[in-house]
Amino acid sequence: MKMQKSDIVKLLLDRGYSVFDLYHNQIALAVKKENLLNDLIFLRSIGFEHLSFITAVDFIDEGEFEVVYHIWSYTHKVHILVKVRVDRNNPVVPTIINLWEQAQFYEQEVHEFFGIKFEGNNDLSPLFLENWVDIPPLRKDFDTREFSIRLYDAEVDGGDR
Amino acid sequence: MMAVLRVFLFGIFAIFIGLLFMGIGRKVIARIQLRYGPPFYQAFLDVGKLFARKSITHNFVMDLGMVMALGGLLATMLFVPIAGHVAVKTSTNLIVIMYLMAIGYLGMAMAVAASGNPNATIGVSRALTMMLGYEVPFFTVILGLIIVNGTSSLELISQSQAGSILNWNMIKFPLAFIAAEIALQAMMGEKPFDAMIAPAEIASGPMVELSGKYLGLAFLTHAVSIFVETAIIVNLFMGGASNIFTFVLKQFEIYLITIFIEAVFPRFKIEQAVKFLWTVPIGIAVLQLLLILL
Amino acid sequence: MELPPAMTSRWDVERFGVGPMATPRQADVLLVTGYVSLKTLKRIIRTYEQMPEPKWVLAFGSCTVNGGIYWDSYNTITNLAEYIPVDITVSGCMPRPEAVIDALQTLMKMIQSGEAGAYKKYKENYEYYKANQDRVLKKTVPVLGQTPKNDLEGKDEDAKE
Amino acid sequence: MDAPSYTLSKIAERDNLAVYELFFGPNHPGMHGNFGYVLEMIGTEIVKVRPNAGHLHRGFEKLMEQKLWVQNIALVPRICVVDPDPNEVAYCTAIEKIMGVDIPDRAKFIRTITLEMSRLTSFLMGMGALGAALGLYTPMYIMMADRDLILDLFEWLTGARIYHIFNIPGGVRNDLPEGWVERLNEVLDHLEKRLIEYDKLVFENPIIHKRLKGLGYISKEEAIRTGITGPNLRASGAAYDVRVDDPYAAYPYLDVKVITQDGGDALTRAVQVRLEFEETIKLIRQALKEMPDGDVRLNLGNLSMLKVPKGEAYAKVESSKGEFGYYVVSDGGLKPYRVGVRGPSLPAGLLYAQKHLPKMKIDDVAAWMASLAICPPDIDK
Repeated sequence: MKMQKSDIVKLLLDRGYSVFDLYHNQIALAVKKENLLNDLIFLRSIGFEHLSFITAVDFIDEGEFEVVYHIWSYTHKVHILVKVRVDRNNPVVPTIINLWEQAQFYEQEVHEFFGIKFEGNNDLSPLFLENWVDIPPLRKDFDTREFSIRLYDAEVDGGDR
Repeated sequence: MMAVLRVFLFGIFAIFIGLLFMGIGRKVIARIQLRYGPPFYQAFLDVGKLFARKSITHNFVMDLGMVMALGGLLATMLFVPIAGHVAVKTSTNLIVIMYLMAIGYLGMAMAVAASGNPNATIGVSRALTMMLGYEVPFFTVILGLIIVNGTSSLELISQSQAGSILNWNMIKFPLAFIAAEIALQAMMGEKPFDAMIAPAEIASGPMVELSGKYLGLAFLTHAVSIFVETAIIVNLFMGGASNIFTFVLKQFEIYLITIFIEAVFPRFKIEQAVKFLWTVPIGIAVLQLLLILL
Repeated sequence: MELPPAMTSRWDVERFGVGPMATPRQADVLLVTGYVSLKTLKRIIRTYEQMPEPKWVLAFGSCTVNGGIYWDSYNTITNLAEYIPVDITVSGCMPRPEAVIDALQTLMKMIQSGEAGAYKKYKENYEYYKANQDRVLKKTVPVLGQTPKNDLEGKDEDAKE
Repeated sequence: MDAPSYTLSKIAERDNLAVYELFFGPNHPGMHGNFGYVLEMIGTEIVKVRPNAGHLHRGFEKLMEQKLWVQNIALVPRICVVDPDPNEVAYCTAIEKIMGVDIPDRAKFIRTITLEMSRLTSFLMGMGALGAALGLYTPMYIMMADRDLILDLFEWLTGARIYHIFNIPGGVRNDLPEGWVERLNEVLDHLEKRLIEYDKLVFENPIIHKRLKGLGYISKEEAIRTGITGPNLRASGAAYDVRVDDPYAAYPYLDVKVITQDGGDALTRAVQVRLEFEETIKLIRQALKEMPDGDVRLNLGNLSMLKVPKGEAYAKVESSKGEFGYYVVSDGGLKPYRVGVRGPSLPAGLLYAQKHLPKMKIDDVAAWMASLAICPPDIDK
């Protein structure tokens, strides 16, 4: 049973979500982290079965991280960005590995690059970096250029070796 | 003194022909793959280079095993008649030849076990399993030929086919020849029976820890094994030859067939290979055996 | 990535007697194809040390000379020659297959004329190379001086390697 | 993750069999790209797998925050070298979505043609790699040479063989050169003729069938649930294709035929690629026929001073390996605020490695990897 995007927006508004209409088939949805799991279960039950990926954005000026879950419905052909805002000083989000298995690796990735903890996920070991002792690299206050210059003697104009 | 020189010359000759075949084989495969390919003498350059390099040994057993592998095959070669010449004029008994051939693999197994690399261990266990696979059909084929000729001497079998081409066992017993061809493919470790090397699976298996001279020795072993195995087939099925040149030409024909099959087949898994060898070639060989006996 | 075309039917480096080998033990030339991340550097050093002498290194692409397009990345080194001795470099990103073949032939000429002997340098200046390797691989203090606020949990190194 | 419960490991525990570790990659000849699995093995059977990713991590997402909008186009194709154009198109489409512009029709068609050509190169490489993983090198050599014919066309069109940097916000860099379309048609004819040979060499080869049949089975429901996309999903029987579901570029104007099969195993996936290869050739032909005249780019002013309004967008593209997505956040400045990349290989390369590889023998690892078309750079980013 295919629903139009407008129907989905209406359904979500009725349930009291804050919905942002983005493009012809994209919706953004801001949820609270306490309700995240329930909301995702609800979305999945109405046909949003494909988790594209999980990513995060560092809004350093607002002192918050935003974790974004990209969810697509093969039946309705609608893409939803489910967003959770968490405090930058204590970034904890409930895990969703019980909903989608592949979330395990996305959560590991987000944890590694942003330092966001996923409550309930026991294996948040680093996936990509080895022996990393600085702050997580994708945070806005991490300066990769300065890092490269200090550690690898990178030269700004390519150097003349 | 003459005998020693003779043995020595036979060894050099086998290595030379084997390496030449390998070089030409690489060129042929390259042409099948629509490319230019290396020069035909590339195998000689490779071996020369490998012997000039520093090599890493793990222990004494590894040295011994590599020498044993080459030695075993060279010893086999001494009993195989080449265009009527035999290096050691005692016996050209087929059974002896087949048993001596196994020594080569055992030497390889020793060397590899000493290196301790898991890839190499898997590779050599596969090689020994494969040996189990191809020896059964090959012995069945040989059994048929022994019954027909009433002798197990390779020299006499090859002499019995003298005269016209119609006397060749290849024409008289085509099924046996097909079965032997399949077994030969496995004996040489060419595709589809190259599970022991399999770069994509176990990083070239037994050779994984071999460097420099050891790899060179492995190359030479392979060269001699090509020579010996094609020589056995030529003697069994193509009536040997009256002069060395014809003999090598016939060997080359056999080798070409192997190369063509090698170029267009992927490899079996080891269990699939053994299953195949124990059904198809054995079936053909037993059928031939029945035809001979009835 | 331009290596497969160079090896296969169109360019066919095998006609010059160059072919890929399965393991470092059998190889003469180590081709470092492109950028080197920290994790890879560790393996490259190990591979290089496994190769029997004489051995040569062909560094492939601008990224191995000065970092190329990844010069300011936090995870890629900028100059490979600081960590292992490089005999010959090919510029470009990606270098064309012709460039690879030319480099291999130049390397062959250099070997014949005795110019290519960087592996001797590695022995002589082992302390220099080792110090550089350790500096980037075994760092214990944050390079930028900032310590991560929330400690990354479960940060277990794969010590078995 | 817990060790998959497998009887062999219990037997091993009981009998004190030695469990040893084998490093499959990064410098293993059976590995595609710089990636690795640490396999815990008993004999030749795998008991447990630890993916060892990150050898190709370059920090793209961070680097993109440092560069201008247009500079990043040079960076994005490097995320997946085998199939570079989907990156460019997805990134540009995301920018265009935020800016709310619609590019000229001719530009859409040219984008489509480059995308499909890129798909052809990737498929050729994938089919060749599958053969090579099983020890069949001949088709790989021939396919790589055929792939070069397409790369030559790319060089003619864009100036580069691999990293084309051809799609820009607002369209494409330049129009098709004279004589290019004729040459493309010749190449397509040639490829169609070669398909017969590929069939004989690879897809009708009894040993290939024997090796791949039943290997790495994924059911339809499982594939959808775990985020498998692209040919792998369609080989499991789900008729989903981004080109149809969420059309971009010129796909709304073309008849994209979604091919599905029901096998779900490695053999089906291999055949799927071959069927889609044929379909791709047809699609390019159709696009060439229906291509309108007109401009190939919008005038967006000086691109190096391009400012994208505040906003965010997710754009996805059907690459040869599945859904390639770019999530772009702009704060209205000269540089992206954040770019998130969704690579198609992650579920297959990491999750299914842990699901499929235990119980498998070492023989099948390379073939399994090639059949799922795992592209390590887009896992690592």
